[in-house]
Amino acid sequence: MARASHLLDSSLDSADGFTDPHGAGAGGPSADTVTPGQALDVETTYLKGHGTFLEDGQLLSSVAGTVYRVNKLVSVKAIHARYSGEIGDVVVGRIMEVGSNRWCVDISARQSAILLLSSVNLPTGIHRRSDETDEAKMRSYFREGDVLSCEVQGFYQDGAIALHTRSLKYGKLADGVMVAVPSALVKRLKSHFVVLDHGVSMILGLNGYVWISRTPSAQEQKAQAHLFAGHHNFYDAPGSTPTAAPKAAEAVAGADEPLDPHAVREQIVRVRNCILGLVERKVMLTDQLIAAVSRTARSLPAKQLLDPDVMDTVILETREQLQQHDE
Amino acid sequence: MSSTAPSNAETAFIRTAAAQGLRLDGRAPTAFRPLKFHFASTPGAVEVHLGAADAAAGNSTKVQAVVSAELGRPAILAPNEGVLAIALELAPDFSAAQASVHRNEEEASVSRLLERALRRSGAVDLESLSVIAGEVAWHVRIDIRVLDAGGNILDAACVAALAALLHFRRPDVGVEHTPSTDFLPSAGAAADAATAALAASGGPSVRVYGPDERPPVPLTMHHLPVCVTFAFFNDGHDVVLDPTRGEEIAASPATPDSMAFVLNANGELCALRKDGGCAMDLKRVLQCGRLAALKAADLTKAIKDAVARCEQAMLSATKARAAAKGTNDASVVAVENPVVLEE
Amino acid sequence: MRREIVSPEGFRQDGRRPEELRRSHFRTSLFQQVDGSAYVEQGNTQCLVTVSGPREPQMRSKSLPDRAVVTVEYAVAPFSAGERKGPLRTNRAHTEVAASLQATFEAAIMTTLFPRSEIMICVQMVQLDGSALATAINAVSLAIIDAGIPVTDYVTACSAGYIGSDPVLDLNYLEESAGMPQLTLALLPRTRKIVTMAMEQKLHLDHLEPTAEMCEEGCLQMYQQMNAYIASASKLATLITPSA
Amino acid sequence: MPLSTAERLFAAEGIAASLRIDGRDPLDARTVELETGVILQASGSCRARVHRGSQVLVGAKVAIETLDGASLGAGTSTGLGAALGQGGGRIVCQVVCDPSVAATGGGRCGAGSGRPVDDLTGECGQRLSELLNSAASGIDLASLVVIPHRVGWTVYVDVLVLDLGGNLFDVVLLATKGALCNLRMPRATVLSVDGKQDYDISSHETERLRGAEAIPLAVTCYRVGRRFVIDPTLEEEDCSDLSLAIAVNAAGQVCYMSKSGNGASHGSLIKTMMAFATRRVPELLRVADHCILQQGTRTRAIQGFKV
Repeated sequence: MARASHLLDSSLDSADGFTDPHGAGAGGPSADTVTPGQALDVETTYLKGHGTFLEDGQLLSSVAGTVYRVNKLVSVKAIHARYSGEIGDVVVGRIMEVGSNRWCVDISARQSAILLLSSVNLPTGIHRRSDETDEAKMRSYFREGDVLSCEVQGFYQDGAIALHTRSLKYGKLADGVMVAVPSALVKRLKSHFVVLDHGVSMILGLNGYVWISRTPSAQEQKAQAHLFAGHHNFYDAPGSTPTAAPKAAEAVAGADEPLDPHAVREQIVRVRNCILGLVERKVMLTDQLIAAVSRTARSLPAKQLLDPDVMDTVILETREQLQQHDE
Repeated sequence: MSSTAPSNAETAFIRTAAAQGLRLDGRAPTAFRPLKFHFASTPGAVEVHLGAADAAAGNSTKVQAVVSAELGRPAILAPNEGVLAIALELAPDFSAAQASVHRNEEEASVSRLLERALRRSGAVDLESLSVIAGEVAWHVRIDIRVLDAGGNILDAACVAALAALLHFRRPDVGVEHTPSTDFLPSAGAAADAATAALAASGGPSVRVYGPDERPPVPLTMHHLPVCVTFAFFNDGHDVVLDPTRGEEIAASPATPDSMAFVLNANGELCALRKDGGCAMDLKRVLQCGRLAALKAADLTKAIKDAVARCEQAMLSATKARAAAKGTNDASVVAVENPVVLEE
Repeated sequence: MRREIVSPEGFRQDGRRPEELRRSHFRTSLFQQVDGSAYVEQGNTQCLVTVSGPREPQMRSKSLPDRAVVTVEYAVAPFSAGERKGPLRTNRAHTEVAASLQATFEAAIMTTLFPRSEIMICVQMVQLDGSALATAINAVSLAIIDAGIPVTDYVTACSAGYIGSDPVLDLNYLEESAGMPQLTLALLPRTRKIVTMAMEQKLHLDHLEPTAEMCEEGCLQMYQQMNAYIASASKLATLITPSA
Repeated sequence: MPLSTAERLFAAEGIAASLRIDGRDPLDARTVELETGVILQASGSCRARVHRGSQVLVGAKVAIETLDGASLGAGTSTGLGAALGQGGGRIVCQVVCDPSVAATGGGRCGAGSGRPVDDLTGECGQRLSELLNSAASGIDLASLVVIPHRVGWTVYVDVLVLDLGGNLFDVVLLATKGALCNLRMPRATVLSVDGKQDYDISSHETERLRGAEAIPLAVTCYRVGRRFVIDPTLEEEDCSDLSLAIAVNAAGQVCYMSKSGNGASHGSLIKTMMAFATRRVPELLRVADHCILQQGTRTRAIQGFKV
């Protein structure tokens, strides 16, 4: 890590240059890093957010991390803090337990999240009441270990997160690899379904689980939408990968040509190694940054990115490119 | 309150009362409950009753301590010393409201501190318990049974253990260097493997004298370390001494909020326990320490007085028995010495 | 043949002054699989701590409806001390340290923010050279902060002994085994309030104050060092310099 | 955490296509950092850290033990008689997990569907002990005898697994070799007192463990599908149904082999694995020895766990 520190600019005097600071709901990291017990600079009126507490009328930080200010809300985010969740967040989760009418899903939160049978789209139509047959077949929809994309629907009283997959874009994930990164290093974006170059897509779960996979072809997309409309059992269909948002898929559909599966796989690996490399250097992840770094890395064999020195060079090069681009 | 845990309303009441310097049993915040000793006729057995008057409210603590000794091999690491063992047991019906997990934790935490107070502080002179260096030594065992858990088990157990140790008499022993042919264990405790083996090997043999041959001897005590426990309410703002069960629960909404000092009459601190709970200034800790020292002196005096009075009573009882021996009166005289510790 | 703890010139055997701490090193975020981890070296005492959670409790029956459960495992490596000790499953001394650590950190962690979850702290003493409890507390403190678990303050700890008529700070193994009284104190440095105190051997009540005051100073010094480390370790990196 | 069928499939396909999840070829290993002399209290120590993988700390201690039961060092004397009877000292190995490793995934290694951690460490300790106490280990076990049939040195090798990231045995053996090369034991001299043999332990003179530099290293081959990989990640280990640990010395001789897993295999695959291991390990030994010997002179641990 020490090696990287001279290379990367650790000062946080401004929002990083990759996203629009006024982007949807995104509070850019503001000036400072604070440590537990440190008093926070606040104006006369403020809202107390995560990672802060009040003592004798003073707002103090309870964690070591970066201060975020969104309007009046002041919060501090630590790099390794567990995912706390907000309604509407896109997350990637893993089924830990199959219950009688619910799945327990690991989304790196402080408790297992709950996905109710009534919160998933059942085969043969979107608006259908679940019945006993569905309960009996729960394991055929999602079984232990399965990775899925879903959305935060709400919270239970004890703080557990409720999830739902009631949208075409959510569901079981296949044909790819999952990377777990600290949730605090995933920046809130307009869309967390990202289509990268060279046939690779990624779901940048706000909980820090990232799913990297092959972008399904336009045909596959269509076939899937078709399935979903209810002729077959969607969940048992082979290659059912609702990985990217339909809109995004349409965007690439035009340029869609059959790609060499080996090349796609290598690009998936590159993206994976780039994400790990960035996270190890405590860099905040955005879709554009990952895209830029993996583009720079494209000239290298994927395994070379395991070498920290190579990774440093790649990041440095990307930085120069981005700076030039800025000017 | 004896079998059920106090309700939230009750604990809240205890806390608000404490804020005004009041306690449910009318004590001052820095007062101990009345302390009573009941000595059994056998030496080394004592029952200590803390707050007997308030038993109906479930706020009395009753602890029994029994000291016994037998001959055995000394520990390898300390060949010239005897062995002191402490065993604590909470009676099975102890505070039925408490979950068994909690009970194990409490048992462990109390026995850990007793260990520090009585063993590691060197209260009992272990060297004097050695009979033949490296071969035979007395194994002294203190069995402590909590019969009634009405709060502050620790202090009560410590007092009971000390009183029992002072009250205890072990048989006198003699070492005979010639192989004894008439090896006769005269006390039950002596019929043990170590001495037998030793006698068989032709080494020096140990002779245990019966109470009629030589008077039993007391243990040599270096000092009397007594324990004084404080409980804190309202984030350390209010403090009480010798908390009752209800107060203990009120003081520990989440984690036990108490502090214990183990001190002797010389003002030496032998152990100190403050694990978590409310955070407090050093000044506060020192204040508590000074108060604990005062209380420790009182407690030590109470223990000594009680033992002394009991011994006197025993002496006169023995005399009386000797006088009445002809009539073969086997009735045992149980002495009850209520000693009330003044505030 | 007992050598002097403090020489007439005012130096200890390892060359320190009585009020001097040993040199310490800190590292955090050592492992991927846990939420937080820390390695603390104080002199030759080395301690490794990992923190998992707040997470779904492994035993659901142990969860509490109003706050997180803190569990502490304390282990000592077989090669950590002069004499090799086989791993003991249940060691009373270890249970005592674990209980003390648990109570200490329950007081500092804002457990009520995480009902029905569990925070598991695993302490591994890699090498023992005195002041083990204090080192463990400092390491747990860093690991908890590394895990991003909200606390009201750091908990920093330090030990001090009392010899002759003066206290000495941060005892090493040699000094510890000389049989002098030793006080370990865990402090919330911001408010200078004491969370945990533990003592070995007899100490006269009159000497408690100077010894505890020295401990307090030591804790504050530890805080300075730990806080400086955390401040630098928790900075995020940016890839681009501000475009003016 | 259990793996999904899709992830297993993706990993297995990658191996079949010679492109693993992290980009390595099936026969590529990750880089390892070695650091010797990290524990002052131990007679020899070594830490090995695999890049994004397992991390182990090995401490070796020696104790002189006498056959009549009263041993100077701590620990049991079981097996000492047997060892001395065969004219050698003995090496006692134990592999334990840091409680945090044991606690993740409900006591199973990494992937919840994997083996119980205790099982894995037990197997690892067993293999280590069998290998080191055999003549093939290269260690001069006879040099551990102080008075024949009566007094001998016991070397205790304690392995602490700090992080589990696959391929445990290879890493453990590497770190153990590091620790044993780093080992300094006090010199024991035999005296004759009144015709009886006695010994004296020097307080300042030390000697190395003879033959430590000859200890072989292992390459464990894991079968996935129709191919095999080395140095797997936990996920890949989970996809494998058969593994063969092959320890080879500098001369390219196979010193120890141990198979685990439920699968059965034809001899041809085993032969390929062995041919690979006998080719790879001597190379590996050259690099490792260089690394270990270079650091061998270091006596003070500097920042034991640098990132």
